Amino acid sequence: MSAVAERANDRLAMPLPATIAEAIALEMERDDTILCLGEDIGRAGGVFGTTTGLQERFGSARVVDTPIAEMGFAGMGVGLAQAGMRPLVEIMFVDFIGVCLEQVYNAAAKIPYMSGGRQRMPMVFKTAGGCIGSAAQHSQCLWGLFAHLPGMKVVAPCNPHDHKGLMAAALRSDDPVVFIEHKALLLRKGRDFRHHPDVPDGAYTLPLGEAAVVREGSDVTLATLSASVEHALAAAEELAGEGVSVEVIDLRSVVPLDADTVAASAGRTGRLLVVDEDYLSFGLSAELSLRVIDRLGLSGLRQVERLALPDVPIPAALSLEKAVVPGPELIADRLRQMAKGV
Amino acid sequence: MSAVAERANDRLAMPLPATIAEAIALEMERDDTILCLGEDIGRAGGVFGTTTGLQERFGSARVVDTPIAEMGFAGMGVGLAQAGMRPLVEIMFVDFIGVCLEQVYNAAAKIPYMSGGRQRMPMVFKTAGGCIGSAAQHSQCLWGLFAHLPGMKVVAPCNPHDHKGLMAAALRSDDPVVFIEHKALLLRKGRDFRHHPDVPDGAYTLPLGEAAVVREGSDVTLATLSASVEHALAAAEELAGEGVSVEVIDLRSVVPLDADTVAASAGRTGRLLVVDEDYLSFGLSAELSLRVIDRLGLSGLRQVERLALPDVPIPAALSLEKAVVPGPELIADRLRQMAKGV
Amino acid sequence: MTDAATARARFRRMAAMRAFDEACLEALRRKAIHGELHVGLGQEAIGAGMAESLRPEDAVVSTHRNHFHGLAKGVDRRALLAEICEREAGLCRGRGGHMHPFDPATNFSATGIVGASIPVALGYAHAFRLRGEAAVAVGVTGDGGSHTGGFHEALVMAGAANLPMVVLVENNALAISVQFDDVSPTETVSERAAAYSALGLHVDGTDVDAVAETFARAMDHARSGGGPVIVEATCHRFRGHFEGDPEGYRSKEERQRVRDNFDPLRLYRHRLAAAGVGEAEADAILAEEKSAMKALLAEVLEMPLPDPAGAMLYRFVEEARA
Amino acid sequence: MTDAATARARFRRMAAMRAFDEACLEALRRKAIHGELHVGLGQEAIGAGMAESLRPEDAVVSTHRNHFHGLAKGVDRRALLAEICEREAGLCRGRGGHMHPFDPATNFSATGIVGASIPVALGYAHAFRLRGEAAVAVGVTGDGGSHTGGFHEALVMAGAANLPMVVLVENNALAISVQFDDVSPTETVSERAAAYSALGLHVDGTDVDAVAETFARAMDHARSGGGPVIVEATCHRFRGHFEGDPEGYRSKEERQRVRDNFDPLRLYRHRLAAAGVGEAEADAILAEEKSAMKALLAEVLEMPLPDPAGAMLYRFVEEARA
Ligand SMILES: Cc1ncc(C[n+]2csc(CCOP(=O)(O)OP(=O)(O)O)c2C)c(N)n1
Ligand SMILES: Cc1ncc(C[n+]2csc(CCOP(=O)(O)OP(=O)(O)O)c2C)c(N)n1
Ligand SMILES: [Mg+2]
Ligand SMILES: [Mg+2]
Repeated sequence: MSAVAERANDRLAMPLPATIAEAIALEMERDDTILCLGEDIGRAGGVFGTTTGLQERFGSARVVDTPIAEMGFAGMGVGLAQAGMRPLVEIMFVDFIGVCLEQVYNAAAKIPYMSGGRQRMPMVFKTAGGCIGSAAQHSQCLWGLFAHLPGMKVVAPCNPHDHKGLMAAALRSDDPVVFIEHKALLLRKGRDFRHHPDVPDGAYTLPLGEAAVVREGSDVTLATLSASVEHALAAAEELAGEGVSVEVIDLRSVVPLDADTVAASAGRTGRLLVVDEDYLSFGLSAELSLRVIDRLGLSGLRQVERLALPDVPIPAALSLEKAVVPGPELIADRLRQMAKGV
Repeated sequence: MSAVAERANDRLAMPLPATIAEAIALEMERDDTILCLGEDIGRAGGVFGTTTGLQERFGSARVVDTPIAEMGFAGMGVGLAQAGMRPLVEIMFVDFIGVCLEQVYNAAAKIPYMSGGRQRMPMVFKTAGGCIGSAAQHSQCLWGLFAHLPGMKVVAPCNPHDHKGLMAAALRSDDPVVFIEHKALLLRKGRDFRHHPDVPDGAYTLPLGEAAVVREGSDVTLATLSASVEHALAAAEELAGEGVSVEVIDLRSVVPLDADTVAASAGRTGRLLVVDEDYLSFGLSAELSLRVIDRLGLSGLRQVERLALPDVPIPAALSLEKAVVPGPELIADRLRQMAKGV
Repeated sequence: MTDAATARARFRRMAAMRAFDEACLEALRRKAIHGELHVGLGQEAIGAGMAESLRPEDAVVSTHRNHFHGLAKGVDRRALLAEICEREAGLCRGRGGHMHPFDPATNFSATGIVGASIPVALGYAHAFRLRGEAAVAVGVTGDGGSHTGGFHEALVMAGAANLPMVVLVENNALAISVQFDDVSPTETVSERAAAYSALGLHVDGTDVDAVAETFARAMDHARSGGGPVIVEATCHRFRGHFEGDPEGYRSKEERQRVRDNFDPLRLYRHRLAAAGVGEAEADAILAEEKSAMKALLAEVLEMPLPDPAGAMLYRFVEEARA
Repeated sequence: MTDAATARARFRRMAAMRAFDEACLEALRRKAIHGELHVGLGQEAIGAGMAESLRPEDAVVSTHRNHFHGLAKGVDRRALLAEICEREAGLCRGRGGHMHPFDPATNFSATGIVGASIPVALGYAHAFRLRGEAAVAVGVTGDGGSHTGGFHEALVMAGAANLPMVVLVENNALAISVQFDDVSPTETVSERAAAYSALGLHVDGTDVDAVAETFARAMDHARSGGGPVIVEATCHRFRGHFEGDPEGYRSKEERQRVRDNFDPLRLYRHRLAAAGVGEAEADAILAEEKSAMKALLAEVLEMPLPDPAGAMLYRFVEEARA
């Protein structure tokens, strides 16, 4: 095997968390004001391994294992940012945000504005969302919650390449960024991804707020993000076999929301399906749908549909979970129905 | 003056908070499992007076002045409900929810479902939202945040009659209810309200989840709630003078959301404006707009617009606040623009 | 000295708890549980020790590691196991699962959010006081939970109002990978009781006799109007934080050392002997409990999973009536 | 005994603080402030006492009642008053207002959320340690804030890591209407320091000499690696919680009694005398500070309000550069 092929192969064998840890390490090397706070991120390297090796390399003052005190260390992050540092604060699961949302939305997200632009808040809240079992209190996505509250960017990547580039961008941003990983993706290796498993070696950034067309199609536009991109691609493949051509767009971030890219696609296909693993109502799916309608006009589309978690706490039983969390089957079903429509 | 007229006059002179306190008192009398927890609700009778007299009447074990420990007493409410009581938990301003959202959305709102319907959660989270100055951390509405998280009803009344009836309904409900008063309304007396200042004496309930058409019109449907209803009525009056007939709908609750009533009206007028004092994006305005579109079809409407707080922390300066918080002038301007449209 | 009957009963309780969590491990192997699973193996002496002084009217609010507390409170073990195995016949019809059991009949509940249990216990305590009931609310947490704001806020209120609340801190010296010593400002949690004008008690949580005695004292104190108590029981977690935990933070040798030296069931053997309960009888108790749980698991695994058609039921009260 | 120069300086600081908040009251009467206003009148000895041992590199994170702490930290009073009066030339261009002043130049900030200040101070403390700076982070809170979870969590971390943090508790015995005695489990806040392995100090917050000395001791302790300190300064709030507070929870007589007996400026007169500073000089200091603030207020009220066209600016960094 050539050296290049070997390298690529190593990358394909690499678990996604290692790629994330690599992105953080590259930034910590570049910028010694970056530091990380969170539970189990140091000695254990993170419960999924997304900070593996960082404490050994950068020391326990820059990679701090905190007690279970999210309000304390989220606020500590705010103070660190005010003191000229660039903290990455890990909230292990996004579900735990209810104990410390205060410091995220009333402090980090509002201080740049409240200070009239005089106090910057370069901070990353890194967290894991999404369902891999474990029920109502450990399976949520909640990006719609953060997006509703102004002042922070909200990112949720779907593949190794984007995780690395968007994490770097988040760490270099002078604005607070909520970076939501998906637990199901964190359990994968590069080769398990349908899209963009390839990752360059050095540091690079991707712009925050640009969606990507990850599969081209002409009959329906499907916009989604995070783990649902993989499900959408699987469903699109299936539908292709049935003669339905689905364009799949990975939003990559909820704030900023790249409605232009979605509208451009939906303007061509005439049909929009927004798929969202977060709760259906008062969230991403309605906002994006309406922004697309705003751009295309009410007459610019034939169908607008959404498939999301139907406003129910996530059940423990697998039989129930499958009925409510949008996976490939539910997505394919919905696409089929839409294709039958006007 | 006749006795009846005198009574009505007393009612008109009554501050809204006294009506709310009356509603709570009537329910506490009916049902001795009801108790109230919160800061300053006892000896002071609430910072706006919405619990005036309750501690004197029902004692300090049923009207508990708590320390500033929202996570503690919100969770205490959950435990009380599990112990067979019906707690009303006051979070003084809704902005403070960031320190205790955990107990609201992961406990109270999810436990009925997580328990398979075996553990009821009869709880009211009473709080005040809305802008009367005091800037970014003390002016938010945030009903969109609660509405995104399943398992709780979210009520935000606009007049004395509805406050009384909906508070009673909330206290009798076996589901968790977030009851959001508006600070600007809490500073008013009965006679200051354009709509329904009249309040019957005894206890009564209103159904949770039914919108009310508070002004009939034929050119534009304006749907909103809470203090914005008053602003909308003022704007509608102004527009009437300009020959534009506006139908104003008070949603009364965000969950359940009575999209049927709004769709019925918008189906007639062909134009929908959703006005929301909460943040614009990922909230009520997109959800309601899209549900109406779902009901009427993309071709069933000529215009769909929304006017809300434009995703900005609320500024301290009055000059800036007026530019972003939708008041009568901003609403009237938007209605005028819409009337000029298709 | 503990008499034979008591010693036997305590040992049987521990044996039943161990067998219960071993059945859970087996259920996981058989893919009947598809989410995280946190077992209490190594911490049986605490669950068994508390059981004796819990009355039906008392309440227990527990954590992600809740099985033993549920069993101690008298939750039906069939319903609990069925819930853990995601069955429609489970305690919560398969909606809650292992981290979120709710049993209004026994005043038992839990939460998967660390520290969030103590405020809920406070609510029970207030209800008991208000209704003039001589019941006590027990809030369970790990050492990790003692650092949370909710722990503080609930104890502030319980202390100021002298409420009948016992906070049981299972201090296994680890919060996932984070060592208690590295993040606690004090050597013990119980010494922080003074900050809440609470009684602080410290006990060896691998010694069921000591736990039973200390926990009884705490319950008496709270029940008789003495106000809140923090009971800290030191113990050891035999397995990973959750099943599948790679445990990169402790060596295999360390884990083995813990199992060899701090197994509450093994440690109890000399007490059993002193009380006149022989090895053979002890072995028989273990075997009985194990086989009972084996049978129960087999039964549970035959039970149907929830019907997907009902996935939206039970959010609101109308749906629960439906 | 305090020497004349020190006594004079302390008195002048208190006089300046009092004049500042009186100017705020006047600004409110003149409708230059349209939101809630919380003044510190009666609590001047704390602000003035802390000023002496605060160095430019130290940080202060304050509360809704933050003016004196800002002045003590060296925030420009013109910019602060202009911010409180919602002017474009204000510290935060009129976006933050009275409850949310941010001054990166002096490491001063505040929050309107009770208890939320202490975790932010913790962040400064960690940064100082990490960068090897001999600076101290001061987190201010009221007595009410000491019951919050954030207070606990931040002190847990500061205690465990021995960080250079001073938590200043202004105990005016009231959280709006709620009396400290009714909701605190302990008689003082400072006695809870042991729960965090922190040093606890208690001082009469109406005595500027005592505050200056105690606060200096706390700062030294933290600065020299001794770890966190809780300084509790007891004091009295002369006015309502906010302007417009009907104060149904205390009688006019009680409020008058407080003003008569616990005015830190009046109480300091005998110290001034002992140090050889006469009544006339003291009166002159008061008058000078008052007239300086009067002039400043007049200036500020001439400044323009923010242009509504800029209402959306400064959320994100691009908008701040624009
Ligand atoms: C608020 C919150 N933060 C983090 C977690 C993730 N988490 C679950 S259990 C746990 C460790 C708990 O440690 P401890 O309280 O000592 O209990 P133990 O697991 O040792 O029984 C953590 C960090 C959580 N569930 N809730
Ligand atoms: C988390 C939170 N809860 C409640 C409030 C409302 N509130 C503002 S100030 C205050 C009282 C604060 O009391 P204390 O900490 O003693 O400060 P003081 O006003 O006496 O200076 C309350 C309850 C708030 N701002 N934040
Ligand atoms: Mg532990
Ligand atoms: Mg106070």
